[in-house]
Amino acid sequence: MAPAESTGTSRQMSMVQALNTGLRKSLESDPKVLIMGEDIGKLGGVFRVTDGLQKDFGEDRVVDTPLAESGIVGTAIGLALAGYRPVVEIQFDGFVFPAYDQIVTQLAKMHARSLGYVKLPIVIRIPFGGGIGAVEHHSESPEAYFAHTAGLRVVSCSNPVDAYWMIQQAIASDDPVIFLEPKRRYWTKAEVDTAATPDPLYGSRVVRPGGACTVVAYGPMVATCLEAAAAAAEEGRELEVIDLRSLSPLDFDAVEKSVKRTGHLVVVHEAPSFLGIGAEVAATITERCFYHLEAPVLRVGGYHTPYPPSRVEEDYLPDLDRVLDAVDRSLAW
Amino acid sequence: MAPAESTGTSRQMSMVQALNTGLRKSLESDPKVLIMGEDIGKLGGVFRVTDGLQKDFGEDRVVDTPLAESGIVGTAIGLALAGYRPVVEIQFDGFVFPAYDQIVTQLAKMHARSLGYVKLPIVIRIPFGGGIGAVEHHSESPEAYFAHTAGLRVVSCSNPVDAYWMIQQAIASDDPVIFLEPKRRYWTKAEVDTAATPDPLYGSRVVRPGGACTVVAYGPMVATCLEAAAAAAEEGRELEVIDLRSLSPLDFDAVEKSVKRTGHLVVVHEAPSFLGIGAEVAATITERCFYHLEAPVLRVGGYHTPYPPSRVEEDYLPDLDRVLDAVDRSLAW
Amino acid sequence: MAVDSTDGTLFPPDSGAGPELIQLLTPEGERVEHPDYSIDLSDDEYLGLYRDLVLVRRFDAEATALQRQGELGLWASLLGQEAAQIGSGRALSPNDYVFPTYREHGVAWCRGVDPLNLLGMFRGVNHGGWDPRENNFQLYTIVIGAQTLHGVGYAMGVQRDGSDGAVVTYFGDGASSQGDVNEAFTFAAVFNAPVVFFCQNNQWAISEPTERQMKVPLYRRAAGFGFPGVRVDGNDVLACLAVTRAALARARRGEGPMLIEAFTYRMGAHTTSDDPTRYRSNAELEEWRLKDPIERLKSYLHKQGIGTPEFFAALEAESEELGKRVRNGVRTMPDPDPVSMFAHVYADSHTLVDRERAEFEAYHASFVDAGEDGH
Amino acid sequence: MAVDSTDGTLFPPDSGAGPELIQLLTPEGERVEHPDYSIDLSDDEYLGLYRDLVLVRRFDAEATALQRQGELGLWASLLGQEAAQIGSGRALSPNDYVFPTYREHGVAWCRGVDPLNLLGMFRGVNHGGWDPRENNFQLYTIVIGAQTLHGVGYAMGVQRDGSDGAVVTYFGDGASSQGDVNEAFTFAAVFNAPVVFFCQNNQWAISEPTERQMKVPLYRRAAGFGFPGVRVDGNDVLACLAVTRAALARARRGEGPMLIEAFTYRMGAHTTSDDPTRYRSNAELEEWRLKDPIERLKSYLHKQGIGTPEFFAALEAESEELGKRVRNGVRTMPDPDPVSMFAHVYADSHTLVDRERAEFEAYHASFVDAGEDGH
Ligand SMILES: Cc1ncc(C[n+]2csc(CCOP(=O)(O)OP(=O)(O)O)c2C)c(N)n1
Ligand SMILES: Cc1ncc(C[n+]2csc(CCOP(=O)(O)OP(=O)(O)O)c2C)c(N)n1
Ligand SMILES: [Mg+2]
Ligand SMILES: [Mg+2]
Repeated sequence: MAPAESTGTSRQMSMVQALNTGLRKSLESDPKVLIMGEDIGKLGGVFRVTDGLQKDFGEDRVVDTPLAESGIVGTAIGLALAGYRPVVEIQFDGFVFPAYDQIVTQLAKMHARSLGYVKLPIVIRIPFGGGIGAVEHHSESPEAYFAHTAGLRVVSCSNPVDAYWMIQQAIASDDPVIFLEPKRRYWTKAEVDTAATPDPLYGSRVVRPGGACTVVAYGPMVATCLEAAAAAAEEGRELEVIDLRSLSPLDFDAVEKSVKRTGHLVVVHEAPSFLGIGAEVAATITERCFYHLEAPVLRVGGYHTPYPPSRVEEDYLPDLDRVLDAVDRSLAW
Repeated sequence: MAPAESTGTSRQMSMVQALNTGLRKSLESDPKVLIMGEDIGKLGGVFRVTDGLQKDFGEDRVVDTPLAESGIVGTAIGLALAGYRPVVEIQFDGFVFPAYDQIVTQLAKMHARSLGYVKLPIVIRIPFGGGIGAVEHHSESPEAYFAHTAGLRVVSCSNPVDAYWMIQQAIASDDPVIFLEPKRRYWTKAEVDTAATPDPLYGSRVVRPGGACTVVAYGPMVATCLEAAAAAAEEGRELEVIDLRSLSPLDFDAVEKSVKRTGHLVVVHEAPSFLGIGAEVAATITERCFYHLEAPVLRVGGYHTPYPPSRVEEDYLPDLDRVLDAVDRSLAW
Repeated sequence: MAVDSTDGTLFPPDSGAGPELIQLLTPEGERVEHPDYSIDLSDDEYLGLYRDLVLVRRFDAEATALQRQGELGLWASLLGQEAAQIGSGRALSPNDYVFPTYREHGVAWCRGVDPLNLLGMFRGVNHGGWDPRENNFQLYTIVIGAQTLHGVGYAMGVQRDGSDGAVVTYFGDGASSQGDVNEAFTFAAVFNAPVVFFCQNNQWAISEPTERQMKVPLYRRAAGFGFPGVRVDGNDVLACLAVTRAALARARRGEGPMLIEAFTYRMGAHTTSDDPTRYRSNAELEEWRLKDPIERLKSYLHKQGIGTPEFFAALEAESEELGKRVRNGVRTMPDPDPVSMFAHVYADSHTLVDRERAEFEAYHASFVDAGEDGH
Repeated sequence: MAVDSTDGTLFPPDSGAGPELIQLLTPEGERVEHPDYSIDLSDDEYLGLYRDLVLVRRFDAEATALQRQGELGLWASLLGQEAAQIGSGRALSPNDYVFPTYREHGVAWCRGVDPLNLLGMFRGVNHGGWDPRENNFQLYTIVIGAQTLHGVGYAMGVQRDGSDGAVVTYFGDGASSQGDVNEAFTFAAVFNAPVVFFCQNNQWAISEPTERQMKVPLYRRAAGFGFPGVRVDGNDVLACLAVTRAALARARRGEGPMLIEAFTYRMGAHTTSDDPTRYRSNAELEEWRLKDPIERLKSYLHKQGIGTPEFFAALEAESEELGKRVRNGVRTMPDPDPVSMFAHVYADSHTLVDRERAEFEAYHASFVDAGEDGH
């Protein structure tokens, strides 16, 4: 996307504001769009992503639901069958699991089950990831559980511009979309041009070009990798940072192209490495770039532990140093 | 394990009988062991794995529960807190998801949450996988969802001998264990020597040695890979087949050792390839054997689709031909 | 002694024979009146219900036979539950929407769903695969209770549309234990959704009797969620019709949800894979045989002189015809093209599925090229 | 107009002021009698309850202050709910077992849990981390409703042990919508488990009023599952004590579960992260302030002349002391060693965790070697 200029259609927005503006636009442009969740009405959601929407669109379109995630997703499915396009907010990553059965056995499978007769254009928004000093269940990265599930699409925005466009694209999608919002980046600001032409929802983006090593991330870790790339640049190493943006489908072609140039790949995410997205990227890219890779694909991720207490989360989360350490190891292989 | 001889302690058993005998032994040797699930009492479970146990151990120890999987796992957790060792039967793979929240947020995390004060020695038995001509939700392979979850152990038996020992070892484990039973192999028979010394629960086993290519599988696919190895042997190619047995932890050391000899690795499972166990095996083994691998690790797995209708399941499931095709591709790389 | 009887009194099995049981036609075929639910049918309507019951039972028997012949992988028989399904199903208007379990063949019949459509999933050629909007009849749902939430959500949509439709969502006695069903009760109550919860309490959830699922009769649960619940004789097609009509009218008037517990019995096995002799007695079966839903209506018709010999003969022939059509239809039902498993995973294209499909096709083509079969 | 009022009548908010409300002490501090629940306490017992209420409120205020000072990451205040927690908590015998949410600081107090233990998770040094068996007080559970099933399971264990313990599991009005809570009702009823479901209906689930969770008062839900439910004035410590005692005695007699809805009010924010001014009125708060649980007991004590000035002075000092101890305890609470995150993932060794821990240690050692800090 061309960099937004501060014009009449362009303004500084935090990711929260960008999502709010995007949701508002979807509500305006399609009367079938509904928002459902816990505390999304008067409160505007615990992160205020839906702030003001109930006031403007009414209680029928911005629905505070009973405290029951399976019920929320299950009734959203029914509403979709009735022609609506529900956008569900799950309050925190760790609270999506009561809805897991409805998501995996119903939402994901209905289109195939019905041989395509039934479409379920439902978006499930989940603030995910750590780094905000929260208590248990408020900092998790459950993306692999969803990406492994056929029938779901899984995307994650890393910045306000993408947040603004991707939420609207997800709502417009006829497939169910798990929409992961990196909560620690909610307050990051950027210039959002609401008149720009967005990139396609399911493609990755090279957010920093470079030739020494490819670094792949998504959501909260994109900023971390960009910092790492800036630090590496000071030492004369140009990292190519790719923001995956979509985890299902995953844009392997772009990663392959980059790795065939750099010969090195590091994948970074907060989720535990074991069976995380990085495992799949490593497996597929190694298959595609076997003779190009000068080192095995290295992964920087969370550990095989529950997300730890916040006082040690900095030691759990991948950071600039761990990314650079992996890059160093790759280049020195 | 030394091959069992048909002695006084040894007899032919199907996997169902082996599991039944193992459960019986655990019930006998520890009064705290309980079995809970749907239709496990008078009916003996839909696969008869618990046949006769309620009659012999009573309704307090072999408990037909209400039809609610979250309730089953949730009350099992309470029973474990009270000092019991519940063995939970989930009727079919596709019906574990209502319990997913209790499994992921409670069962898996309680030990860490309590800094080790609380142990939850709970086994969740799940008949899994396809190949029996069943309707939807009765043929799935959900192992990656569990193996990605820290705090759970995940194992799968591939034959009656392992079934007999592994179920008892799992029950004896102080950690929660997801115990995956390959339902299409339930009726396979083997000689089980109940006086033998079992292999450790969390190690893999080379079930057929060979030097040309390593083939890794678990559960239902072990038999398929052994057939493939037999066919390959006729063509003069000796495949080394490893039965992983445990998926969390995963015995990478053994796979690494084998691959360092063969230079080739094929991983086979029924679950979808994308983010399946094969992805993790490929990623880790490539990292460990980067200079030994003569081809990328190849995966033979299910597709990124819901498990298909039974009339086409043979086309979905990995079979001898697909395994050999992958071996050929690896050797020809 | 089981632990669940530590109070010394195992709560007794629920006989269903309380004054709360709404009945309009006794097992002996006598019409009785009920203060709250009355019904006035023409002879043709009586005959129409009878025809439905007979044809649905015939269809069901045919499917059971086809399973035994290996034409179906599985069948879930509705034997014994015909009245609950036809009674409730005939209460529906075209605009209403049904959310069934896997056993609602009688309701499907009332909605005009081609019986052959129902058999696809039991044969293993699809997982349902009909268009639910065609007859406002959602796909069968196997995961117990999940559909009740879909029904409530659909009803919330109907509210928003301001349409005059209502929803009936079916479930079993076993399903009542699932969290989803109780969440559905909460959502329906809180949003005052136009939905009727229709539970066929057929006394068994596979091998578990209702005492494993509830301590008191299910219909009473509704009151605790803030809407009415009633128990109807589920083998009485007239009572099922009357009560469901009333519940739907109530929903349409904006008065919110209602729970109907149809007290009935699963005369057959849970499915053709089940062996009920392991867990229930013949005596129980015999007792329920006396309450057969078809016999009682037949006896009423005879006593009232409703229906000509020609009608019954024609029905017999129609029944045969249906059997034949189902038999032939199943036997000639084509297997799906294997590659079709990739066709509907997503509504729009998905690069991973596209790639796997291409690999699948190339792989299979390689066998064709080589002149041999992959399997 | 909201869709949930299509019947024209948005069901009115539940004022709680029905005859079903069990009360033994009015907001004005008058002792009243109740036909089913009576209580006879010595002066010392009255003073003991008063002391509990005061100290727990003090502890809570201290924690709120510590959060504001940045010493805690979060705090979930029990302000306003002291009577519900102390009343029910003081009804417990040592053998009984408690399954709390994240707000049961008063119950923890009654169980003898060190208040500092409760603060670890809110400071972010652990996720709980006390030994539940020490005081028969399970770890706080954050996932709404999950603990109710654990409580029922524990009670099933008690049954099997033949011990005289019973279980109290706490939950909120919001939690009542969760499938798990309703499954817990079913399991408890079917297995006749010795468990008391204690719901603190504090009128709010974060920003959602109880009308979003239920159409009729919660206590009525129990009947539909086959066990008794009662509503008690949750700001009346005497009534909470009497009713919980009765429920526990019932459970111990093998008569099965009971639901207690304690009608109370969350006077503070949901947690320190919350801003209740966005969704509720000051008027409502003022109304509830008149029903304060401590004021009414104080007024009763004064009227009855129970408690010497020395007692109240000593309590004031004890309260100060507690505040100081909590303050100091929190401020000196050490951060965990980062490597401890690997320590308790499993009870036995797990090769993946072992390997990752070793890598973690080697990585951090490399910074030490290089004389710099990894972060
Ligand atoms: C979530 C879930 N768990 C288990 C099953 C397996 N199962 C299929 S039918 C059935 C019993 C259902 O009983 P009920 O609700 O009474 O309906 P009925 O079969 O009697 O019509 C069970 C346990 C399932 N389909 N879904
Ligand atoms: C499954 C789940 N969903 C959402 C949340 C987020 N959350 C924490 S407390 C709360 C409200 C709980 O209300 P209630 O049950 O009335 O208890 P209270 O906080 O009023 O004591 C919510 C929605 C959660 N903890 N767990
Ligand atoms: Mg039933
Ligand atoms: Mg509350």
